[in-house]
Amino acid sequence: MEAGGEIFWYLFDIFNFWAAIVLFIVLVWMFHHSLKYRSKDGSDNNIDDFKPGVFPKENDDLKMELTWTIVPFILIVYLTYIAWGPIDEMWSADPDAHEIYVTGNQWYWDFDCDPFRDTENAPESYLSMENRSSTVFYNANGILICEISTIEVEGQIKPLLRVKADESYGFLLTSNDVTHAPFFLDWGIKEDTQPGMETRLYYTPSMDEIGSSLLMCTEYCGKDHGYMTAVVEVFE
Amino acid sequence: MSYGGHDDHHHDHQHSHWGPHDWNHGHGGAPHNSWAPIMIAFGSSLFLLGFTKVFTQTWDDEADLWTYAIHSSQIGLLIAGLAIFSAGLTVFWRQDWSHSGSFEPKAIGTPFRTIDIRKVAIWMFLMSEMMVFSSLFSTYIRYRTGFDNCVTLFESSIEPGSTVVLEAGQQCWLPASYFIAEGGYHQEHANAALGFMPDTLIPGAINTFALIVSSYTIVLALKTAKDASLSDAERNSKVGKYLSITLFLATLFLTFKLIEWFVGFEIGHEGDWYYFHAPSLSADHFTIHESAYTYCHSWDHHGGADHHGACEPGQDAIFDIRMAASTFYVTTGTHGVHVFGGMVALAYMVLKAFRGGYTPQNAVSIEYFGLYWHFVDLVWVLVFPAFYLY
Amino acid sequence: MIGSMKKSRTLGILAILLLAVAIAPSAQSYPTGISGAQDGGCSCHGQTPSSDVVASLEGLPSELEAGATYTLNITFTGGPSYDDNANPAALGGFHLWVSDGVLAPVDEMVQLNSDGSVTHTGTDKADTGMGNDQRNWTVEWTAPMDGGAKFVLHVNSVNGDQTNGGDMWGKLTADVGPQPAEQASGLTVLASAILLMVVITLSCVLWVFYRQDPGAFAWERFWPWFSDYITSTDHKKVGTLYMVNGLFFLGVGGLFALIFRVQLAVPGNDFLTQDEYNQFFTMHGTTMIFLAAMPMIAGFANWIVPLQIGAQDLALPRLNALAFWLNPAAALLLFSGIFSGQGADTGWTGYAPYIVSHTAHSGATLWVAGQILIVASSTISGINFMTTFCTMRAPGMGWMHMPLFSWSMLIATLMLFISIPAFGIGLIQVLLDRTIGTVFYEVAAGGDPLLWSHLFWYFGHPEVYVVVLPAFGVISEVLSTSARRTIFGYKSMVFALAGIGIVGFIVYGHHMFTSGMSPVLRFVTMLTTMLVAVPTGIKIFNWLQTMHGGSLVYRTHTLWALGFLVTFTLGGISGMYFPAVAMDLHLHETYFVVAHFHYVFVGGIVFGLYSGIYYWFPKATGRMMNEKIGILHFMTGFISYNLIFWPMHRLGIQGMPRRQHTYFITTDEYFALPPETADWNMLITVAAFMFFASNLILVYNMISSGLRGQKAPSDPWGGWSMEWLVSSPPPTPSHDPSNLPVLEFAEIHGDSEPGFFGRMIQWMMIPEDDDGGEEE
Amino acid sequence: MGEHGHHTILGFDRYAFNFWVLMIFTAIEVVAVALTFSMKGTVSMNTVVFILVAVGIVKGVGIAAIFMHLQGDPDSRVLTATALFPVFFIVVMVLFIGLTHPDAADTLPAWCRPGYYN
Repeated sequence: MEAGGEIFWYLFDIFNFWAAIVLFIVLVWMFHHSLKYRSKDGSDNNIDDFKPGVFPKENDDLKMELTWTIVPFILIVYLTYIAWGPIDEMWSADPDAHEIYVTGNQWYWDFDCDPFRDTENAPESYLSMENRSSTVFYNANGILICEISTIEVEGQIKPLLRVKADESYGFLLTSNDVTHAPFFLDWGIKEDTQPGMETRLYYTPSMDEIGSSLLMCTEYCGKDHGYMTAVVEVFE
Repeated sequence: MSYGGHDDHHHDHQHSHWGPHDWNHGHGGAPHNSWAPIMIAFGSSLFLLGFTKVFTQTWDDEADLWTYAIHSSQIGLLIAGLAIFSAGLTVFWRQDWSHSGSFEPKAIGTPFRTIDIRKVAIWMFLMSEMMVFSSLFSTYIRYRTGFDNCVTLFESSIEPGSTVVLEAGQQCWLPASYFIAEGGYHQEHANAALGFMPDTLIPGAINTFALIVSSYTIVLALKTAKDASLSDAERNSKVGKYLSITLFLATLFLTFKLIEWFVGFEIGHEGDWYYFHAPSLSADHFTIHESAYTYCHSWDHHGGADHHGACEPGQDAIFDIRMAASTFYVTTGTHGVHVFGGMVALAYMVLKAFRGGYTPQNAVSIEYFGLYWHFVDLVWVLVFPAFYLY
Repeated sequence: MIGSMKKSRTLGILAILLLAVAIAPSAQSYPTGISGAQDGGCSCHGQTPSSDVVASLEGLPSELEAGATYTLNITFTGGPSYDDNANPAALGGFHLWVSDGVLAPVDEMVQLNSDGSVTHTGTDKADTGMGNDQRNWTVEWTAPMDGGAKFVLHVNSVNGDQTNGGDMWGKLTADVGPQPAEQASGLTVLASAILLMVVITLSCVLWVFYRQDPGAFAWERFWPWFSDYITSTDHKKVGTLYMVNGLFFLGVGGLFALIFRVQLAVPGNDFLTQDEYNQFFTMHGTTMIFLAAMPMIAGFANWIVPLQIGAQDLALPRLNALAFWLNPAAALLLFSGIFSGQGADTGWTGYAPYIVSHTAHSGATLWVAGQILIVASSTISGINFMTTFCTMRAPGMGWMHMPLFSWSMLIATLMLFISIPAFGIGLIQVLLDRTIGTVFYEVAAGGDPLLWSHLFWYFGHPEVYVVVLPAFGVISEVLSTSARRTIFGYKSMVFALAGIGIVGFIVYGHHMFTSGMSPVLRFVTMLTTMLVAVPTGIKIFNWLQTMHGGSLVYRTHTLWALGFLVTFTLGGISGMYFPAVAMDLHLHETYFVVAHFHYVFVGGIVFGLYSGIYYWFPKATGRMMNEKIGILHFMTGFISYNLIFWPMHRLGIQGMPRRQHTYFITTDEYFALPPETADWNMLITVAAFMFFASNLILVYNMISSGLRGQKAPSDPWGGWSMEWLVSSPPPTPSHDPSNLPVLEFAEIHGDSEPGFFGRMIQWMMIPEDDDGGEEE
Repeated sequence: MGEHGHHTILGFDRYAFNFWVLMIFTAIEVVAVALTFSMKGTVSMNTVVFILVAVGIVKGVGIAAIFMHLQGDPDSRVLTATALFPVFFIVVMVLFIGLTHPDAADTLPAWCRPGYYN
């Protein structure tokens, strides 16, 4: 499995392409000019007649300067447009998403599969279900949607969050103490959990993303920040 | 070695067109050395170290709370820091003492051509001060717009049948104006002796006028110092007097501020009844630690027009008003610190004025202090309505 | 005869100083930091320990066996607790600390705390353990391999009413085995650390003084020479102090980096504890930005700006000295936490609410206090430089004739002193939160954690430009002089600087895309951030085009400038990945970010400043630097630098987060980061040592060239700006105030009408009475 | 520069004139607030805020223009420009810090989304 989601790699490839072109231009330009226009014998050829205390003669070309103002600007507009496109996908709420509560604590993650944890008026179909709990959740058709258990990573017991591929999930994030940020490594998304407020992340893991990946804390939160991990498993 | 001062008598027979003493002392020589910078720097460092040691909170694990305490035994560091800082400042001003205005450096080039360099510098300083107070006001606006007003919150939570549904300790914004500008109506035993404004507003109102008057006296001091038609003795005494009044008004300002924060006042005692009566903000429980403020929506008016009785049943709630208090105290406190800084500078200027230090040639020094002082007044023009009245 | 006596006395003094250096660090650090956590006790059960509650700790041996495990019984008697099966809450709890060895719980009544102490279960609200309802507990303790240990035991006796009222607690301390010498208090540690710093610095200073003229060395001449430096208000001497301060802390920051690179070299490493690691990366960032980069830039500005714009000194020399001295004073506060083992562990960004939480080290308070002094220093020097630029340019030097280094310093100073008050106010709020208990960032009182991020980044992003723009200026000067060509597009360079200066203020939200900030602001800053690339691009292309038609002379400073072009272009390009939100969500807070900003900070700023050091060293010291050693420095530095930071891009894309104590790679047993992560990290660590070593070459070169280098002429490189007018080293005052230089022009322009801005400025200015020679 | 004292406004000394204007406007300020509670219900809070802002501007301009010599001196114009220089940065700060509030990303309004323009 490779880190980063589909959108990330789509944009990354486009940006890499243009970055390579810009870098290529700069390097060729630099090496060409610095070698071609070098002082062949190492002596000082005062081409523009520099004299201390004398403002030297001008060296500019409006057309060239405008070129490398306007052309990069067009490239920037294009890249901004490209980068703007996926915003709908990244930053939209899906009303049908299965909600999972994620709570950051110093220094462990707390998941809760029960989307009606904080509400009294859950739909009847859910209330009547026998297996309703905070660690496992079946949808109305009895299909397993979310399960929480534990897994051992390097001698430490970590939470394991299991979610189903091709199901839409909404993560409701908050924190009990300081700022944390769950980083879903393979999906390439993260959002801070802030104490006293709720932030949200929406994601639909695809069939390609079946397998395990790490979830790490990516907002510095104190002593055991580096050990605040969990494992996310996408199943079929 | 001689601290500061750097031999004042030199100046009497040095004739360079270069600058006040801060600057360069003519003959193309090196600028003056000074012990002031290193003393001021390490003095402030020690002061801050002392401050953090005196005011140290400890975390109470089981109660999940900070415990606040003042460790007064640690105050030595703080005082030592202040002492070194003050000594540095003294050295600094000692070097300026003999500045007669004869070497005032002027700007060259666009855009400040022929303006005194010191004047440009003070305006640059005021630019950064503008950003300081903008930051404080941004904080204020962010929190003010982000919080519910306690009164509105209370009113919106009264259900039919007059039962209040509010959790104890709910966070909301009880503005300082609730205690100050509307104090006559909201506070128990509060009073409005003048008839049109509550007694609690009196210190703030006096302060506003005090600052405006002091702004006026400082320009009068400048005007007088520039007046070449006066005799030296007359001018010295008048400038000194105007500066002293300014200093007095600044002191008045801080005194009333402390009265309003911590002391309160009761005047015209007659049995249990006071003609002027204003409890301090801390006595009214408007403090940065007030996480459980007992708010009363309406008082039971059995005790007469100016005398509230008990809170009417079902009309009280417990609110966490710490944020409003923190914002209020820190913003007005920062302004107060600026006033205090001005007072220290004024003390030096008063001393210098009575010793005949200000002449039409160097009267601009008063103008440059005045620019700062007016700025402090200007900030109060914004702070007063935002924190005291609204 | 007299000479040798002087020499032996000198050696004697040096020996005493060395002895002092050896003795000073023997003061030990205070384990619980600045405010002793254990001294507070269980104050929730009453403020002071009660003598009614008697704790006992059984099972400690009289003779300690190294490494053996002992079973300890903890009991207590007295106090309000009573036996009642119906109300088991009416018993008590305990907390046991030990200075050495390992404590372990035996049953579920006892739990291990993160600091290695043990306590009863049931303290955590989420924990339903019943350990709080006991009167005796059992724990195991494994003795250390050498030395003894000190136990501190607190027991609570509770009356079972579920509140803290009426409860009591007792305290017991016990020593086993050989005890270390009495531990020093935080203040003693601070004092000895200061002493150590003073002693080391003084011996270096003494050595420098001695080397200047070994034959004529006399103690009586030392103090006047020394006090002249520390009280100096001359811009050149203050500039030297700034540079020494900056280079010293560059080394300190580098040492921090080396130490935690060792920690990160292999996965799962425990070379450093989490606490140490967190303090070290925090202090690395703080030191590098505030105590190394900014003082070095201020050092350059101090040295060069007055010389370059043809002024005799800065506008306010005494305030200039004050701005400098606030730096070491702030360093004292920033580092004093480290000395007591409780240094700031907040990251250089010091995000709220962690910085106001009790889990942050107590040293964070002093860190905040130190930063406040840094803010004061920057404000003062900002005012000073702004005034200097606006009022003291030499006659004839209009705005559009200022050398580009001065222009870049002007824009940088402007950005700094406009933005830094926001940071200062944020710091004051945090300081008051941590000391007197205001609630700006206290979430329980409705505090908004993002307010700090806003105030910080309102300053923090312009700050990035503040440090990088001067490097731009250096590169402009160096490339132009080395290529023997006027800088290409001088005007567009200036407009690009100003553009960066203005746009730089409205982009800071890109640091907070994932923070829960207002979505509209995220969108707005995404657009504006992209925009910054345009002026930066203009600058890079102008630099490249400057070489066209020139005659590039290869010197060490030219090489660093060309190296800068490569690395800064890379750093600039990788910066373009962040405003694209979809990419930022993956890359934020990973090593990709670390790679990006080190490409900008090191590849941009430090390379620029190195170039500047080689370029202006002859001017400052009057001696040329050794070119051969310089080229060696460039080659080793450039290669090892790229070896460090280029792989970090890869690590970031693989998702290795920054600021983490360690990392794990995937094995057969468990799933984690890809295995190649470990190889890259090892490479980075090795390269980091090489890079550090390469900087020692620079230091050696500076010292040896400063002492023995060739004498430098006044204009060794053939530059045009006014610093090359004066002798090397420059006289004092730098330009004769009674005969200021007048800028001349190689091309005489006709009396062209001033443009719109020119007319506007003319309208604003005081009308000119005297000669009409003023440009613009 | 410097002939500050010689200007007059409406025949009064400019400093004295400004001083009395400031005193009167401050009195208006205090009275406006006093009215809100002594005539509860008749004066709305919005009116009061409007009065406070208007009075604040008048007072601020008075202090800056006359006491701080931003009007009438030869250097007034250039110093006014200096004083107004930070306005852009202050506006940015108040807009970005003072008037935004944290929220979840999915509340991004439609006009910020590419779909809105299709």
